[in-house]
Amino acid sequence: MAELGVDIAGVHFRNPIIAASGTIGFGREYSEFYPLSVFGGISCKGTTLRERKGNPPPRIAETPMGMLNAVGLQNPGVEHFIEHDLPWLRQQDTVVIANVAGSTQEDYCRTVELLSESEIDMIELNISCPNVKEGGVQFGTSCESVAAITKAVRACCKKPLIIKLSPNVSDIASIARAAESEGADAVSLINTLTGMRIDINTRRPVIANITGGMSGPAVFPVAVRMVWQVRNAVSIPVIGMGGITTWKDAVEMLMAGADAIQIGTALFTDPYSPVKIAKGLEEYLDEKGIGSVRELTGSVITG
Amino acid sequence: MAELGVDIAGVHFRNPIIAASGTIGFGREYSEFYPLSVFGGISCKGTTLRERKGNPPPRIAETPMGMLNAVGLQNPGVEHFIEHDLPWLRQQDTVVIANVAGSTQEDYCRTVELLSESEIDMIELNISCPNVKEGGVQFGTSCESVAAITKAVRACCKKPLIIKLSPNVSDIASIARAAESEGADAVSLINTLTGMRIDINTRRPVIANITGGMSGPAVFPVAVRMVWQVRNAVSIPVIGMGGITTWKDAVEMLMAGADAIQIGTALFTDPYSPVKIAKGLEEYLDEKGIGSVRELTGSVITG
Amino acid sequence: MKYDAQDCKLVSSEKLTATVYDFRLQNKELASITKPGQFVQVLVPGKTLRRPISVCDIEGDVIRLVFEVRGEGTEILSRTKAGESINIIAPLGRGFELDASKKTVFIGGGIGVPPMLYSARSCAGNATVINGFRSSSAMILNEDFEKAGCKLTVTTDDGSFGIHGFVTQPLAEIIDDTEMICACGPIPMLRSIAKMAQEHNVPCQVSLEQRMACGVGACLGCAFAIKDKNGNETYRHVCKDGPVFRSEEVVW
Amino acid sequence: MKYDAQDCKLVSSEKLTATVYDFRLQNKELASITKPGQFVQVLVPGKTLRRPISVCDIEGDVIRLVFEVRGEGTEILSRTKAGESINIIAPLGRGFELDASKKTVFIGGGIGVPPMLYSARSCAGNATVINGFRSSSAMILNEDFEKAGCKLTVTTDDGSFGIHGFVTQPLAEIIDDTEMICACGPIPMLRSIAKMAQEHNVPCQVSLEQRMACGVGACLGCAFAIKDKNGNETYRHVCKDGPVFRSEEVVW
Ligand SMILES: Cc1cc2nc3c(=O)[nH]c(=O)nc-3n(C[C@H](O)[C@H](O)[C@H](O)COP(=O)(O)OP(=O)(O)OC[C@H]3O[C@@H](n4cnc5c(N)ncnc54)[C@H](O)[C@@H]3O)c2cc1C
Ligand SMILES: Cc1cc2nc3c(=O)[nH]c(=O)nc-3n(C[C@H](O)[C@H](O)[C@H](O)COP(=O)(O)OP(=O)(O)OC[C@H]3O[C@@H](n4cnc5c(N)ncnc54)[C@H](O)[C@@H]3O)c2cc1C
Ligand SMILES: Cc1cc2nc3c(=O)[nH]c(=O)nc-3n(C[C@H](O)[C@H](O)[C@H](O)COP(=O)(O)O)c2cc1C
Ligand SMILES: Cc1cc2nc3c(=O)[nH]c(=O)nc-3n(C[C@H](O)[C@H](O)[C@H](O)COP(=O)(O)O)c2cc1C
Ligand code: FES
Ligand code: FES
Repeated sequence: MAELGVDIAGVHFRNPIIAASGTIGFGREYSEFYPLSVFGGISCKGTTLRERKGNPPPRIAETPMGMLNAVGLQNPGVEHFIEHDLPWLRQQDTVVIANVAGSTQEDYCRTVELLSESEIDMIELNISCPNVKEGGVQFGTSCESVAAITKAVRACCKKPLIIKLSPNVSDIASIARAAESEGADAVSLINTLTGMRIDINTRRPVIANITGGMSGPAVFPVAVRMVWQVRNAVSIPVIGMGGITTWKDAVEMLMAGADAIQIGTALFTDPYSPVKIAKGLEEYLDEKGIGSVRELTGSVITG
Repeated sequence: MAELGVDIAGVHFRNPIIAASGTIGFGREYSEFYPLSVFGGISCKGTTLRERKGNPPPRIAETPMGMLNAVGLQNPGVEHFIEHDLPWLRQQDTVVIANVAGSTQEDYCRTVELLSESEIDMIELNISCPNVKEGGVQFGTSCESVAAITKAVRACCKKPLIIKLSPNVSDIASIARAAESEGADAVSLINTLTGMRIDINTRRPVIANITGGMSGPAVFPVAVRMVWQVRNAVSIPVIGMGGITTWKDAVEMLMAGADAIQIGTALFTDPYSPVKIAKGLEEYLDEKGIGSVRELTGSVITG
Repeated sequence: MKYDAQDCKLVSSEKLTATVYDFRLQNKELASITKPGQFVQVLVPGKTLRRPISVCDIEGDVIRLVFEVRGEGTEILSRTKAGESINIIAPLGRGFELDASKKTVFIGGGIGVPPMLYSARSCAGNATVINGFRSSSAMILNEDFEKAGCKLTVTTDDGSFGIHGFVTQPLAEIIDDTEMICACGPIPMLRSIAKMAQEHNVPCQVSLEQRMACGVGACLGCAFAIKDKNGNETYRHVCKDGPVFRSEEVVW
Repeated sequence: MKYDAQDCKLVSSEKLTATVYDFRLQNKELASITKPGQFVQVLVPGKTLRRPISVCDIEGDVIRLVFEVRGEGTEILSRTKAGESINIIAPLGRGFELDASKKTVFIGGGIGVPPMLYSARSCAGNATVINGFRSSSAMILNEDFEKAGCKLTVTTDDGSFGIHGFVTQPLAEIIDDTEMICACGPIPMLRSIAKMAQEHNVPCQVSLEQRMACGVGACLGCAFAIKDKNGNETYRHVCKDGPVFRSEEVVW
């Protein structure tokens, strides 16, 4: 039977399937469906230094083969997470990744410091959230700002550090290189593509925040392209996500260059999708006589 | 009955519906379905100074609610266009827009000079095509390069000039401002989002060119967002496109800030979509008692 | 098991009005743990997000859903044929807190009527039901409520059936003899009912709607402004903390 | 009218093998102008791109399409029920150039067999048909070709029916008594046939496939490398210049 395990920045994952941040909360709700150990790992809801209320509703809208969300980082704050959620998560026999967001560099660093002392396995830095310093330009959309935040956080981070990249950029490869050069242990991508819908009856944006982040199958081709570009630009591990719905999508993302994948929106369509993807992946490898899922990574033939 | 006519840069369009470049060729094939005067205007297949063979096949792939293409600007060259296609198009009672692409600034300028002496109504500058100068960075993805190409072309262009923007950028508003400040009469957006798919059986990209441009309903939320951002950044007319399929989508795009719209991929799904969109738009305006389609432009309420 | 995603056979599909469908889904396990006022998340082929639909009734192994075609998703759903399979996540949310010994008035407005059937039946002897519709052509489930042993009053906005006017009219007449109000319907209706309930000091529960993604409380998508114990406005989640809230908690 | 997009009623749907469906679509206008070897672009609900399917036969007002379920699009299509409506753009492309007075061999491989039926019938007296299949379980349309008055030879790769081997075997025996070859099937098969035809100096037409968007020649999506008059490689378009090309033009 094919080996599904992968290692990212020294952390071993039972399989390459990770729950994407913000789509599975802190895991409790989905543990009603199955043990969380069906995932190689779970990336928790984005956490910030202090509690956040989040954006006013509506926060969700459907789009053709996708969705928009503008939850706005509602979360109870990192200390509450470490105290109330992490101990339970630690017992679920899966890699636990904290997803960290912030409005200032200091916020990021303080949050990461607190997590560095916790039992978390890895930290994923979400540098694509809105409402940040630098007057509207996001941390994640210029090489300079990505390098700066990576450097600052790296200096205070004692855990393996994943930098999560925004797809709303001109040149994802340079951004990934900036993160790598300042000490990122891995990159994950893509976060959501910024989108907007208008209710033509009320003339108001469908999302109260006006714009929201698009995810789901619609963004999959963009995600595959960016993962492929990043794979060719860096030598640290790449975690690919964005619209993965079936085991075939997972294979495609791995072939494009991902060492592991995350699934988010697919959980909403079918909570059992991680179980099905793991099964499909294993059967595919066995059928093709491929010994380990690692052999798929970057195996696309472009010559 | 509501007024559907709009004026863009001094050119009058019978209705705000324009066929998107590259999806309707030079109009002949679709004139089998209906007179081309069902369109306010048509933007012709991207033309270059000299004939281009285009990319090897496969050039097309389907994606969730969208498609990828990498036709690679196959076209007979601008002189052939002016001689063989424009005279026929001139008789079709619709605004004729030439869509211009090039590999160098000189190519763009020379092509635009030739068109300036022709009977074309407007020129749409496609600055988002691959395989251009500046080693892989596209003309359309930095403010500096957009400003430079706009300035150069403006100097030699005697026709109203539309700059067509790429969505593969970090900050579409600044790009649009760069085009405006150097004399663009209008901007049109979005061109395709770069994407990639891999055939997991052959391990090869589905598109021979490896990456392709994504269009269709999947990109609509990104297009609406960018049109809204650009509308708030410039005061020249904005032509909105990207995934418009129904009259409701057209209304939404107009509300986001478009003065006119283009439809591309929808023609493939339903060749009659422009007819249906025009009808739906007119009925909507009449039902709501709105006198002119112009009143919809930018009417989204975000306060 | 609190909830699960499972396939259910569509036993029957009936058209109640021009736009309202009545689906009976068979699933013993899920039916057996569903409580009044809970809802399900229905998978719609070709759609990324599921559609939340309240449980109208439980009939043994059968979960009954009554829904209106509002957009593309419910349109696709309505075309499902008996014998085909529908995937649902169920049962979801916190339903009504009911006490069969209390005189309870159940009020439904329009497509807010279906969720009251299972609820009202479970208080049958003490249940008074007031259902409001736009017009007699939109009227649904009258016989079902009567068969369930409830005292039913119907109002229509246009007077084409029953009382000409809003549900608050008949409510006004009985509110002082009422120990609990449970309501579901459009926000303006719920707001008026909440106001009356407060004025007359009658506890009132309302079932709210919000756009949803996960349906189970994980994505934080379905926020609704709710007052906490100290009266401060905070966001609670319709799918997990609701859909039923005490009316005085709701920020209207 | 050269072509148009119109709704057609699905008169009947028949399953020919485990994966092959036989659809009869009614549309007098489109049927009346369709020529052998042309194709249609079928709208599939929920899909952005139409699916190109060759015309298998014309039976009065009826356009017959025989297609294999290969992916999601053809899967959805196969579930269409008789009585429902299907939108097609038809007729498209340049079909076979046929001369009923010439001894013509029609060769179909697998799902390349259906397009040959209408074509072969129109040369009936002079038509020899060679159809190759993987196995007898994949065999389709034998009776149809016989009813059309064609001399039919069947080959199977596994020998489960007819000649054990490839279509080129029976072709070799009759090629010197052949004035025209028309073929449709997988590229390796077409390549071998083209080579034989060239060696024996028999004109040969092949029907090619390419991914399509517009289907009418506007988008330049369906390029295929073809030699021009001077032997230079250029791109022609399967939907408008083809799907049928002279085999010596094709860059194999
Ligand atoms: C807890 C709950 C219980 C419900 N019970 C019922 C019921 O018993 N019967 C019934 O007819 N309807 C009910 N609704 C409303 C029903 O969910 C919507 O009418 C339905 O989602 C519309 O989907 P659509 O695809 O037809 O519309 P679209 O407008 O095309 O849907 C687009 C998106 O918006 C969401 N959406 C649209 N309207 C609503 C709404 N009112 N509430 C929440 N999300 C919405 C959809 O789920 C989808 O994600 C309930 C809603 C909730 C939240
Ligand atoms: C001119 C022409 C005539 C054809 N005639 C027939 C016929 O009579 N019977 C039949 O069974 N099949 C025929 N085909 C092949 C048929 O079009 C494909 O099998 C079908 O498009 C597959 O769609 P899918 O959604 O099931 O597969 P998917 O692989 O999911 O399709 C994804 C995309 O690729 C395209 N695609 C996939 N395979 C092909 C292919 N072989 N050729 C062109 N596009 C493809 C689809 O149209 C779609 O856009 C013909 C193709 C062409 C070009
Ligand atoms: C409702 C929702 C909430 C999200 N919240 C976060 C978050 O807090 N932090 C983060 O880094 N990404 C967040 N994301 C982005 C996802 O982790 C993921 O990058 C994106 O959804 C693309 O993957 P998908 O298409 O599989 O969902 C969120 C996505 C959704 C849909
Ligand atoms: C097959 C195809 C070819 C295209 N060729 C061109 C082109 O030559 N020049 C150009 O500016 N845009 C070209 N485009 C982009 C479209 O004009 C349009 O910007 C894009 O498709 C988004 O709109 P849509 O979703 O309505 O198709 C092409 C698009 C497609 C699908
Ligand atoms: S829908 Fe996800 S939390 Fe309610
Ligand atoms: S499919 Fe558009 S040119 Fe052939």
